[in-house]
This record gives sequence, C-alpha cells and structure tokens, in this order.
Amino acid sequence: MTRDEAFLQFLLRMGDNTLILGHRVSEWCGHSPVLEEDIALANTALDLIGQTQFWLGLAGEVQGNGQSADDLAFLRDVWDFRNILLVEVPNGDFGRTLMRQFLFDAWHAIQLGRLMTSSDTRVAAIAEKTSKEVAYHLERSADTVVGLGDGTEESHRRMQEALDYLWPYVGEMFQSDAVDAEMVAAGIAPDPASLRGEYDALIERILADATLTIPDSRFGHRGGRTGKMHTEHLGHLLTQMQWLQRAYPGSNW
Amino acid sequence: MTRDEAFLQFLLRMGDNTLILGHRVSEWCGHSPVLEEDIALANTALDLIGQTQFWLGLAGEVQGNGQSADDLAFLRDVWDFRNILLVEVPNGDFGRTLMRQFLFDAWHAIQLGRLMTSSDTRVAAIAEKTSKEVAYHLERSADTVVGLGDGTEESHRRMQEALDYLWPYVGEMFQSDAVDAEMVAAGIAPDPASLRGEYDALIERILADATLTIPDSRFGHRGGRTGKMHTEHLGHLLTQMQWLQRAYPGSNW
Amino acid sequence: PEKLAAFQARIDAGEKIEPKDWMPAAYRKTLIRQIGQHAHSEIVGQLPEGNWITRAPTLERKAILLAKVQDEAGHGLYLYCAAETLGVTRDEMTEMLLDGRMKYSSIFNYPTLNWSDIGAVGWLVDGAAIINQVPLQRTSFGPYARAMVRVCKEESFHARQGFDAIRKMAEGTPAQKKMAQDSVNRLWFPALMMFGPSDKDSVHSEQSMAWKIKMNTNDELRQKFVDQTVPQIEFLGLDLPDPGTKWNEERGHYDYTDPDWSEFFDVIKGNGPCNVDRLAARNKAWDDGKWVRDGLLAHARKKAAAKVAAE
Amino acid sequence: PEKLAAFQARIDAGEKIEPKDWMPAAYRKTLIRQIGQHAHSEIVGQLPEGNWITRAPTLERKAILLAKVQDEAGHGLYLYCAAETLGVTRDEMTEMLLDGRMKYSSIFNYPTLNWSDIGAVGWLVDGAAIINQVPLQRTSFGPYARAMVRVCKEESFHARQGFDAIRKMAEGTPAQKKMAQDSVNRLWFPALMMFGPSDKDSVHSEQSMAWKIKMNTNDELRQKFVDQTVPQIEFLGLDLPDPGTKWNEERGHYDYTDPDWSEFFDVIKGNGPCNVDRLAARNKAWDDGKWVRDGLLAHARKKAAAKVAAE
Repeated sequence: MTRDEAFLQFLLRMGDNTLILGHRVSEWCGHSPVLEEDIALANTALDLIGQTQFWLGLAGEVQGNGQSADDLAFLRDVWDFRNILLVEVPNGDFGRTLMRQFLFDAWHAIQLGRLMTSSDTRVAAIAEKTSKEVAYHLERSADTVVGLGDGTEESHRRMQEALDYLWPYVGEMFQSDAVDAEMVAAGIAPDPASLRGEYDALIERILADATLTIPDSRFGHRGGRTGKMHTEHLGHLLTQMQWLQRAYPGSNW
Repeated sequence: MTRDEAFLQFLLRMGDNTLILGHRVSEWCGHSPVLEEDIALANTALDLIGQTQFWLGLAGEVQGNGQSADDLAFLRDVWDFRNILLVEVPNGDFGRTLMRQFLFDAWHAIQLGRLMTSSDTRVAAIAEKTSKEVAYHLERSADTVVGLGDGTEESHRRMQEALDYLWPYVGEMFQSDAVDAEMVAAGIAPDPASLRGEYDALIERILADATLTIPDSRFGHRGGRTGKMHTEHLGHLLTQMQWLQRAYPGSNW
Repeated sequence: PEKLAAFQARIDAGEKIEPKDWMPAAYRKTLIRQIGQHAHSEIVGQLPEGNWITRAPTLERKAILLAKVQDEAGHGLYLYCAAETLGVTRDEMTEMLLDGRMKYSSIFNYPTLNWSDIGAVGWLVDGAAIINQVPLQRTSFGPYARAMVRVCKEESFHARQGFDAIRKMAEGTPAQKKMAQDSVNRLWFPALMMFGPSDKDSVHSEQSMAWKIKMNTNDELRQKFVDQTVPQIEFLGLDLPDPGTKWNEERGHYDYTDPDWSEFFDVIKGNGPCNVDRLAARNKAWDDGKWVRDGLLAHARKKAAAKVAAE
Repeated sequence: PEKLAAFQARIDAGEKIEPKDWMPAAYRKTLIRQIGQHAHSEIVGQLPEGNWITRAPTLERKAILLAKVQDEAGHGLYLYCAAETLGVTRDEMTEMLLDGRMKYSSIFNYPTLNWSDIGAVGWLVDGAAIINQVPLQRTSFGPYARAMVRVCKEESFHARQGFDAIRKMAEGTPAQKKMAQDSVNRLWFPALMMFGPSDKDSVHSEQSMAWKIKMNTNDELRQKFVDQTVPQIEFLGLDLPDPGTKWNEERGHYDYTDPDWSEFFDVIKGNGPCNVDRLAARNKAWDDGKWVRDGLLAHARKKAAAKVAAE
C-alpha cells in the first residue's frame, strides 16, 4: 500500500462516517419528540453533511481520477464504504439515536483535536474548521444522554438498553491496521488505539452522571472501516440515498 | 388515444397492481405473527409476482419497443406506474395487510372472472390461469378478516381501524375513464364501475361476518391508475425494488 | 364598549397591541387560531420536504434542504412563542393539532412525488406564503408582526433557493424537465388555494381586516401571486399549468382559472391525498416522544431541586 | 437397563423408533434439542435471504427467492411437528429460541451484503446443510428421518438454484464477478463451521452416534463438503477463498485451512455480526403477532362453541 492509497482510505473513513451518520440523523426530520430536538438534529445532520463535503472532496483529489465528493457519496456500493458500523445501525428510538451520537461525538471530538496538528495542512484545516461544530455536538449529546439517563425510570431503562446495544460497536473506532500505521508514520493522523484512554475517561464521566452502566465486555464488531463486512443495514440506506443518482445518471442537480 | 395505447394502459394497470402488491406482501417475509402466515404470505406474493410476469410481459409486447416485463418493473419511475393507490400504502400491522389483501382480492377475483371472456385471447388466457390462484387468495384473506374481526376485542378494534384507513382507497378500483371506455368498446375488459354491485355484495357479506362496520363515506382517493398522483409511499418502495437494476444497468441476473 | 372603541382607535392609529394590553376576547381567539394554524403549518410542512431529505441527489442539495426544514421548525418555534403570549401553551396547541381541532395549511396535504417538487415547494409554496405574510409584518399584534419580519426574510431566501433548484431541473435533461413540468402542473392549483376561498365565500374576513389581523383580501393576494409567478414559469421555459392564463390588458393583470373549490373543501374536511398520513406521522412523533419529554423534565426538576437544596 | 439394551438393539437392527415407543430420557432430550435447533435454523434462516427479496433484480429471481424462503418456513413447520411428537410444543420451542435457551445455526448470524450472497447461500449453505442432512434420512427416530427425506429433496433443488444464480454473477459483468468472489470469500469459512467443531473438540458426539442421531463425524462431513465444493469454485472461475486449499494425492482429498474456531465460539456466544438483530427481529415478529394469534384462537373457539351448541 502506497502512502496515497492509505491516505485515501483514511479520508474515506472520515468522510463516510460523517456521511452515513448525517444521513441517519436526517431521517429524524419532522419526527422528533419535541420541536427543539427537530431543530437540533437537523442542525447536526447539516454539519455532518458539510463535513462530508470537505473529507470526500479531499478524498477525490487524492484519488486523482476526477471523482467529486458527490460521485463518492452516491456512486459507490456497500463494500466501498469505510465508515464504522456504529454509524450505520438503524436509529431505533430517540434514546438510541442520541446515545450513538454521543458515543461517536466523543471519539470525533478527540480525533479532530489530534488532526488539528496533522502534517497534512489540508487535513489540519478541515479539523480546525469542523472541530468547533463537533464540540457543540458533543456538548449537546452528552447533556441529552445525562438528562435521559438520569430522568424517569423508563428513560433510564431505554438509555441503558441503547448503551448495551451500541457498546459492541464502540471498539471499532480504536482498531488499528496498516492504513493507520501508514498515517502515523506520515504524521497525518494518530493511531486509533492511542485515543482510547482519553475516550474512556470522557464517556465514563458522562455515563456516570447519566447513572448508566458501561457493559464490561470489550468485544467489538469490526468490518466497517475496512469495508470487509458491513451490516445489512447499510445496503438499505444506500437504496434511498443513491436512488436518484442511480436512476438518472449524468444529470446536474 | 389509439386502441393499442389504451390496451397498454390497461395491461399496466393489471400488472402494476400485482407487482406492487406482491412487493408489499413480500416485505412480511420472516416477520409474520405465526409460521403458517409466513408461508401463506410468501405464497401470495409469489403468485402475484408470477401474474406480473404475464401482464407486464404482454404489456411489453403490445408496446412493441422491445421492453421486457423486467424493464417495465425495474426501470420506470413513479409517474409511469398505473397501480391503484390501495396496493402501495405501507403494510401497517398484520391486520391492515390482510384487510388490504381482502379488499383487493375481492375486486381481483371479480375482475378476472370477467376477463376470462375477454375478446383478446391473451387476456382471457392470463385470466384463466390466474383466477384459480386469486380465488384461493380471496378465500384465505376473507377467512382471516373474519377470524380477526370476530376474534378478541383488540383484534376487532385493529381490523376496524384497518378498514377505516383503507376504505378511502377502495373507490379507485371502480373509477372509469377513457382507457376503460376503449377497453369496453373493444370487448377486452369490463367497465370498472360495473363491478361495484357484485363487489359490494361480496364484501358486505364477509365484513358482516367479521362484525365490522363499513364506513358510510363514498369518498375515494384517485390518481394511481392514471399515474397523475401516487402516494409518497410508492417512491420509497421503488428505491428498494429497483436499486440493483439502477445501480448495475445492463447486467444479466 | 368604551374599551372596545379605544382598542379599535389604537389599531386605527397604527399602534401595536402587546400581550399585556387589554384586548377583546374575539381578537385574542382569532389570533390564537391564526397564529397557531400558521405555526402548525410550519411543523407539518416539514413532512413533505423531509420526505426527500434522504433521497436528495447531491450533498449540496441535501444540505440546503436540511437547512430549509430546520428554518421551518424554527419558524414554528417563534410562532408558538407569539401565540403563547396570548395565554395558550404550545402543548395545548399541539394537542389541538393532533386531534384535529386546529388546522394547518392544506397545501401540505399534497404529496411530494419527484425531486423537482422540492424546488417547486420552495418557489411556489413559500412564494405564496410570502405574499400572504409580507402584509402581516404590519399586523396589529406586536409579537406576531415581529415574528413575521423574521419569517418573511427567511422565506424569501427559501423561495429563491427553490427557484434555483427547479431551474436546474427545467434546464436539465429531458427527464428532469419533465419532472419540473409535472411539479408545476400538480402544485399550481393547490398553491392558488393557499390564499383561501374567493372573497365572496370567505368567512372571518371583515372583522379581521378591521383588526388588522388580515391586511388584504384573498383574491387580491392570489392575483398578486399569479402576476408574479406566470412570468417566472415562462422564464423557466415550462408550459403554463393553467390554459386559462391570459394577460388582461385592461385589468393590468393575468386572468386565470379559479381552482376547483370543491377539492379545497374536501381537503379541509380531511380527504386530501395526505391528511391522514400527515396527522398520523405527527401523532406518532408525539406519542413516541413522550418518554423523552418526561425524562428530560424529570431530570431538569432533579437538578433544580438539587440546586435549591445546595443553597 | 434392560429396556435400554432392548432400545439399543432395535437401533442397531436399523429399526425406526416411533413417538409412542419407549425411549431413554436423554435420547428424547437430545432429539428435541437437535430437531428444535434445526427447525429454528430454518426460521431464522429466512432473515438473511428475506433481506434481499425486496431488492431482487428480476421478477424471476424474486419469485425463485420467495419460493425458497417459503420452502424453508415449510421445513420449519415439519421439523417442529417432528419435535412435537416428542412432547414439546412449538410455542415452547419458540419461547426457548426467543430467550436464547435454544440455538440456531450460526451461519445465519452472518449478513447478506450483496445480491450474489443469495446465490452463495443457496449453493454453499444449503449445500453444506444437505451434506449434514442426507445421512439423517437414516436416523433412528422415524418422524425426524421422514422429515429429512422431504427437506433434503427441496434443499438439493435450492442448492442447484443457488449455484445457477451465482454462476450468472461469476459469468456476468466485472462488478458481478467481483460480487461473486466477495460472497465466496466471506461465506467460505462460516460454511465450513456449519459442520461443527473438529471431532476432537466436539461434545455429545459418541452417544449420538450410537443412537444414530448423528451418523458421521463433523470432520468427515466437512471434508466431503470441501471435496465437493472446491471444483465448483474452480468451475465458476473464481479464486479459491482459502489459499491453503490443495489436492492431497495421498489422502485422496483436498487439504484445507481449518476455520478460526475462536470466531465460531464467539458467534455461538452471541457476538456474531447479526446475532442481536436476528433475535430482535424474531422477537418483534412474535410480540407484534400476539394479537393476531389471540384473535384467531378466540374466533376458532367461538366457532367451535357455536357448533357444539347447534348439535
């Protein structure tokens, strides 16, 4: 694997995470428990789609065969996606959606913090631009997780169920492979495993405030960030997301 | 409108009804309340897809530009579909699915009975072949509607809700337009309006056995069989149904 | 009656009525109905557009659509706030929407069936809404007038974006152009209906005009919309959806075919293509969300109690 | 002990044990576990294939897939019937599946991710199942043996259809061929695991062999599968998913790499890619369907009561 090949994979991982999570969050539009949440979720989705344009735009440049961010988003099939499995699982109830958001935001905020000192100035610039948005996402999702975890009996139960369901998808964020080794060597991105300590400290604090119990299994599903084995859910998501581009190729929108 | 143009519209109406309803029913696969129902629903879906091959196959012939039944099923967009709105509404719970099936089967059985004497021998042959299957569908869906309508309080309530929800979609089956006038003139198919008496007698009998009350409104949604205004649901259905064909055009499967 | 005369005098003098001012019960009631209905329209209006968010064809279009729907939820929020100053809570109004006691704009009972509908909704529906709302920036009730200033500004932006989106379609491939034409054909008459029934059939009008809750007649506003929109359709190179459209030199306006008012009243009655599904979607969101609202409230109370205890 | 010896003698003589015959408690228990697990596998097995029914690329393929999934539900039905003759009800077994006390074949905890997986499942998974099941047509328990005869016949048909489907992919466009390769790569080792752990690690085996509930060892069957399948992969023009595959002249068999058994035990423990979603889907179907089962039962009782009253 050349450095550029690894760099491309890295960028796809970043951009596919924000793309797929942005899509999932956007599914809530008009269906939230309360108007303020409709607004907040639309805002989060909007930020994530904007971040996708940066990451996949750069991925297209690095790939160098003229593919735009839109081409990458709308014309790849499941196996070409490099997002972690966590972001593609269905929304479930509002609690699961917010718990997923929190578990992702926590990683995302730490990751972007590291990327701000990337040796690649383009990466550093994107991290700089997007980390403020993500800090706000994290603040909000953490507050909501605490509010619902430490709310009523029912809301507590649902949040614990959400955490139990999502926990096996957390580990993948910290798995390292040859791509990551190459990025570390180039000073472009940190080793994913190196983020775990800070991450654990952060979520332990918040989840304690939320009176929730972190499952003690360290088992982690894998296969998303390598593309080797996504969940069945991603294919269904793509049928929606990509239909128009597939049905009417070569149009300007 | 030439006779062939009208004939094509008529065939699309027949074939799109079975295609879209078959698709909806197939969504239940693996998720039914009881194993026998999983089998029965898969069987119904299978019959309907088989019937679609006949109707859309003939539609392709009549159209005469080389389109296969598959091309018609997988490469048209919402506005080109001619199914009634009833068959495209989401499944809802099992009760709504079976009520929809019953309301459609009753019409379908009567319609095919008439088509068996069509002046077009191909139409008559398809009606002949498929009417036995549909007689069985009707027997089954009627039995289930009676069993659930006259079951527990909850099952009664759900079936009445299903009927109330679906009732405004019944009228479209009996709406006549220029296409139908042309078919009547050619002796190919009956005037839809002429089926209503027999239909009402049939469903009144069954729904009385089911202890259900037919809403007294005669209001009927329209727009499916003309293609002028489908529901928002059809487009979502097509994203699933057509994705592979759209994503990998020109493949043999 | 003296109070009433003084109240009317203030309105005639162009003064704003504020929440704490005295006002006739009927004025209050009419405003709650009108502002509430407007707020509900913003909320329900998220659904037909939201229907395409997951299928938007480019990242840019998806972002624009998300931002628009977010703005609409925001409009709903400040309109509910304006109504709340009249002594009704948002939850009360929501319950009335959900059980059918309060209405929302009938236009949202029509489906969005192809991507170009999203452009058409921004251009025609928001366009019509602006024509309805611009005069309301001068309405007599202060909080409502101020909300309208902000709403109109954002709606104009949406209308321009909608026009840009449908223009891309009209100038695109033959299939795209066909979609654009289909959108305009389907949405034209429903858009005309947004101004309400013809003046001769319209209830509530006279008193509302005197109170400056309503500033123009339905037919005046409808004519304005037609006059403004017909040249835009021509600019897009699309066929006019109403063959009865004709420039009337004498009137200085376009003549147009009146919409089918029986359809309008049918939709109001609940028989529109999407009434049932729209209300079901809102009811589901509300019912499914109960545990969330309860949970957040319980937490807020615990926190407040802990704070008090600590003091 | 005398009874036990007589029982074993009947089995050794090749006689069939029937439901009303005496049998050891452990025989009954083992059979319930085995037949129940097999039945559950047919039911849960509907899910990965059902996942593609709404996306099947042609009407013909959709019909074939529907028919196959329908057959599987049918297999489930007669296997449950066979198990019921041993004194356990279908509902009891279902509850045990749903709360995790009973298992189903781990292969169904892997996802179907592209259309060619549907062909691969028919060809590899049903193919492996047949190799497991053909000997069971001679199993000692009569109802199970007879169920197996029917199941095997239909499974062979499915396996041929599956091969035909993946062949179309392997001989199709480059993208299709890539899908076929991807399917084989992903499903090869999970298919090998379908025969259970290596003989040396397998529990329950000896007694089951003596009772003719199990007819061959896991490794024998696995070798048979490899020997049969490797040439088929070559025929399809696909790369072998296991670089360790090599013809061993001496043994007269293909050598192959042992699957990663830690993965196998992980999946059994509940950590497979789809365990949670599969069980959630079955639980949801069961819970959502309660009112239907209750309603139909209530109606049947009313009808029976009316009939009795009329007599």
